[in-house]
Amino acid sequence: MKSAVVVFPASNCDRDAQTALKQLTGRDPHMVWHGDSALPSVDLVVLPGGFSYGDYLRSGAMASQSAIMRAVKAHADKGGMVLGICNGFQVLTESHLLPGALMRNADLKFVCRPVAMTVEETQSAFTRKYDKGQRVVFPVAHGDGNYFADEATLDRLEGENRVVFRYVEGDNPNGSARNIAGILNETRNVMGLMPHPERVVDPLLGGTDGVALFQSLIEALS
Amino acid sequence: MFSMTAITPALVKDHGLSEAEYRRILELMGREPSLVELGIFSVMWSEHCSYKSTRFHLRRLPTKAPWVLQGPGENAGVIDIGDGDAAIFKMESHNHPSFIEPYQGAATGVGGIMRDVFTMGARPIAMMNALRFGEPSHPKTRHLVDGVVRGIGGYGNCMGVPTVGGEVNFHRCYNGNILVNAMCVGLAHQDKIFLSAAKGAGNPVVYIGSKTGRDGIHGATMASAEFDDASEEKRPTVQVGDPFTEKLLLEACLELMATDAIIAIQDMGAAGLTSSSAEMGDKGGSGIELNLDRVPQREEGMTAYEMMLSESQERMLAVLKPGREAQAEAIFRKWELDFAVIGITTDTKRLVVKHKGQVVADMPITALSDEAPVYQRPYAARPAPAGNPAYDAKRPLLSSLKTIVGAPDMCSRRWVWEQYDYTVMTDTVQQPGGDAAVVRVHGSNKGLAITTDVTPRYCKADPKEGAKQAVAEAWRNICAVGAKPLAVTDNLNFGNPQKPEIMGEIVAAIDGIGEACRALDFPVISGNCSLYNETNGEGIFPTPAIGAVGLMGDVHRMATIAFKREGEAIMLIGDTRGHLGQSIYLREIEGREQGAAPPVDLAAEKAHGEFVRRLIEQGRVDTCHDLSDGGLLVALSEMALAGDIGCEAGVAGTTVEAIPFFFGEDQARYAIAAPVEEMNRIEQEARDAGIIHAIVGKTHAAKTLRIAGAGEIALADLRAAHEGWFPAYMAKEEVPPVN
Amino acid sequence: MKARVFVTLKNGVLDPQGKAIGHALNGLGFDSVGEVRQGKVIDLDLHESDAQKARAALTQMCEKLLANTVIEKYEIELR
Amino acid sequence: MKARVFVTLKNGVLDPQGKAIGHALNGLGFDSVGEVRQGKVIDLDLHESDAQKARAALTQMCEKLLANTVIEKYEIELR
Ligand SMILES: Nc1ncnc2c1ncn2[C@@H]1O[C@H](COP(=O)(O)OP(=O)(O)O)[C@@H](O)[C@H]1O
Ligand SMILES: [Mg+2]
Repeated sequence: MKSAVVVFPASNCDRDAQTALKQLTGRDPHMVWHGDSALPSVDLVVLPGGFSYGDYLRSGAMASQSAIMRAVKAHADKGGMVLGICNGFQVLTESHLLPGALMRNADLKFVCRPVAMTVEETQSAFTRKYDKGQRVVFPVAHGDGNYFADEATLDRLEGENRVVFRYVEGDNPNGSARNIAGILNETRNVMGLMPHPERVVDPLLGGTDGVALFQSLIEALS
Repeated sequence: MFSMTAITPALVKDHGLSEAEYRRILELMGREPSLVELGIFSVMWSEHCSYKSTRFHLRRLPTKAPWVLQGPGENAGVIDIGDGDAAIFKMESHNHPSFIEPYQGAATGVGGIMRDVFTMGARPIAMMNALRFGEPSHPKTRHLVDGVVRGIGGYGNCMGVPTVGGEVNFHRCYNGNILVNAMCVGLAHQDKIFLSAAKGAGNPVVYIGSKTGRDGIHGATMASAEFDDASEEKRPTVQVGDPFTEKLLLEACLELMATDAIIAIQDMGAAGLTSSSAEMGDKGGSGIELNLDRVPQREEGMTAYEMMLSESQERMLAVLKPGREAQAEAIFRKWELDFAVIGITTDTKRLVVKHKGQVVADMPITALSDEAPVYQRPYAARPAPAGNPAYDAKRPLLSSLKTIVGAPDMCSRRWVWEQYDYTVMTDTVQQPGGDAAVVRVHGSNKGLAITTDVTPRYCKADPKEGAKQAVAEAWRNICAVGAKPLAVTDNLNFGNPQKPEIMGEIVAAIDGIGEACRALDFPVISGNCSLYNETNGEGIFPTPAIGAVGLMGDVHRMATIAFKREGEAIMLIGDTRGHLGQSIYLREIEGREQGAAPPVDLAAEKAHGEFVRRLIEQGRVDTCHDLSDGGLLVALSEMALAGDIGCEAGVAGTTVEAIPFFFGEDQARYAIAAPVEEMNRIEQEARDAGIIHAIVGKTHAAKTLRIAGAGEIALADLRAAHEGWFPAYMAKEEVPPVN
Repeated sequence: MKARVFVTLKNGVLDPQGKAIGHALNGLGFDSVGEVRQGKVIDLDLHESDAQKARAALTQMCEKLLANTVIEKYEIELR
Repeated sequence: MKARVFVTLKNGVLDPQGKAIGHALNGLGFDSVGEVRQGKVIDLDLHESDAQKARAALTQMCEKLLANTVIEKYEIELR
């Protein structure tokens, strides 16, 4: 699987994504600068976590206007895989590659801790190696992870099985609607999620629940 | 040549200079200084930049060891951690700004210490913060806690550097002067360390980062006639942090450092352009000529005085090899940062500043550095209280325990650390909540253990013994995770040094740190002094915070405080005499801060630390906790809660009564757990090594803490008390965010 | 020309910041305070003297960047 | 009565958000945009019909909570 990680000004999980991809795919991802207008030929584009443009104005808003995002959209339109993690998820909603918006956490505080989720949907290139309903623990680290969409959009997401990860009831760290942690686009090749799979690929770091996500992609794309 | 402003005694006083200091300036200059020059003297000769009250005494600290690559004197200290790698670290205070504006004060404190570390070529890999607030019931405390914690998170999280630990204390002595000390640890290659010596003449001096505004120019000087007119609003002395720009500055600097274009580089911290240029010239033995017309400016009509004294954040000054300007500029443009060649190095050893075609300052650099005042202020030693106070032996042990683990100074700091991204960079192998945090050296199996420690109530009772204890506890926390303690940074927070009794505290604390660091082979490689922490004549407790770093060869062989398996034997290492003086027990249960601080036996610290570390390195022990505040019973509770595994324990190996046995704060002690057969071998080895030890209990299947003769308490009860206080306290009034 | 843009949450979108401020004000004894909503105000200097052109440009800026129209609405004020 | 409170950074105080927004707008081709500053707008419902009293209360709210007068200034608008 060939992959690329987009680096926005003040992305800060770009190296973490790179490390995880290298470890699990055996090859270095391309690191792509936000100002570039073309992507190398890859199967997967990762929009990493961080504070692109300081998260000033709104998280992900300025990054969504970067030159590279036109290329990312084109890649997605052609069916290419796009994974947005944390700030990357925010960039995807601001770019309208995914519906809804990520608002300030309900308790107004940044939150960093492991959270328990269930894998809601395994009919996807991102999650095929998980079991449906499987409980996984990923860390979150964000101030704006409170997923919002109008009721009709939420119903549609649920109806089309596009809610991929859901916080376990009682462990919702941000007030997200219907405990949503991660969603797919209509064509199921773009996924965004707030928790960090790339931080749980090594037992020393508190778990390996993120491994299957990357292995799903490797299997789907080989 | 200078636009003349009459230098009146009032103006001199406004600049914080004494009459004697001003006479010395006249001598050194051979003429009356210009206003700009007076401003430059005022900041360079300030306590903050010149360390004039402490410099004489700081010389007594040990700063050398074979693994020290750079001791105090540069932006941060550097140690050898093997394989060509270096760890670079320092701790710094931002106390006063954080009291005035907690969010921005703490945020810019974090930004400042990070620049100190990355200006030397290191990528910051971990942050710590040591915080002291006033008593919880003080009307300002909650707001300050909220703002400081959000500010530290706001800056550190955006930078993508994990904040992995620290300390939080509450005490009424900090009601009017909170302490916000931040520590940054960075990682560099030994052959890529950048210093601040601007060697050689004819080299371009470049300005990089944010534009200069009128930030942080001292309020008192603004009162002088020249600056009165234009200011429609009282100018703030608090700066606003811009972590986004700092993140770009970090990446751009590291990119430039990968080339060989840099001769010297230094962040613009306090006193911005003035101190960075003077220090670089001083260290390089060169002169510096600046043209302020070229300084990127955020506001219109800035005077030379304002530009030289501005403390705008997120700026750096560098000296490049000639001809490398374009290469450097391209990197900074890519990162969308300001870049300007603003001067040149000379061979005159003078700092010359030009503005609008005029020379506004021309002064010998040595006058700002070597010739800065050094005082041996009078000091008086205060007799330390003696004796082990009495206690009421009839109080029930376990309800006291519950009170203690739920006390403001003792409860879990989860509410704090969950607002910090402590897992970014995917190398945090020991997270907040243990003895020392451990971050892996990226791409290797090595780890750095990091801690900050000081117990102000001990230092108040006995500044020397308290300072020794701070070093010893830092040493212990590092040994307790299985790392070898290598070096320390200190942050000396005290009151007004012009009072002999405060100066006495400073001298005693420095002596204590020196003695402990020498005995433990634990050199001081960087540090910071914050004096005048007083309000209405009330000083803070002496608070010499110690930050320390240790190295472990293999992060897979590391101990944590959590009990891991049922049925393991628990050993107490060290001598338990039941020292209750200045203990948490006495304060929280009997309501008294009384008695002697616990004495520190440095030989025992060394022997016990090395013994414990060897067991962990050998992979024989993975559960270890040092004993500090609250003594043995608090340690056992924390171990049980962290692992969610209960234990039973009783008084062993001594005639000490239950309360002092379980709550005494004797030093040089650890609790470890291991399978019974392994523990038998460890006992034998301890005996052979002459290390005092006792088997005090074992882990068990029930989720309880059972104490012989005192009954049993459910872990759930303890957990509720331990986890409960902080969130409940902070929830009492919602404080809306700044952004 | 100077312009001021207000960006506020649409009605029906929960505003936790506004709620927290209202709560804190009540807590401080300001009992007369009812609902509170918080938004952003963005002040811009525009090198543009034609009000109509300015308004058109500002509308575009809002749609493209300044507001997230999934959750926010905006108002433009020329001064 | 409804009130609107503007809280903005004092002149001379660095406004990183405003700076970044201006930069982004220029990058999007809005060349006419000069300086940009960002602030907060707080809309309050007040159970108070006396304008003078309302203004006095709002001033207190600003001083105590809504603005950080070390770095921010505020304006009150009754509507
Ligand atoms: N301000 C803080 N930020 C992050 N972590 C903190 C802070 N204060 C305390 N902690 C963490 O809480 C734990 C307990 O702190 P403390 O009781 O001071 O430890 P010790 O007694 O071992 O020095 C440590 O892991 C420490 O790093
Ligand atoms: Mg400890």
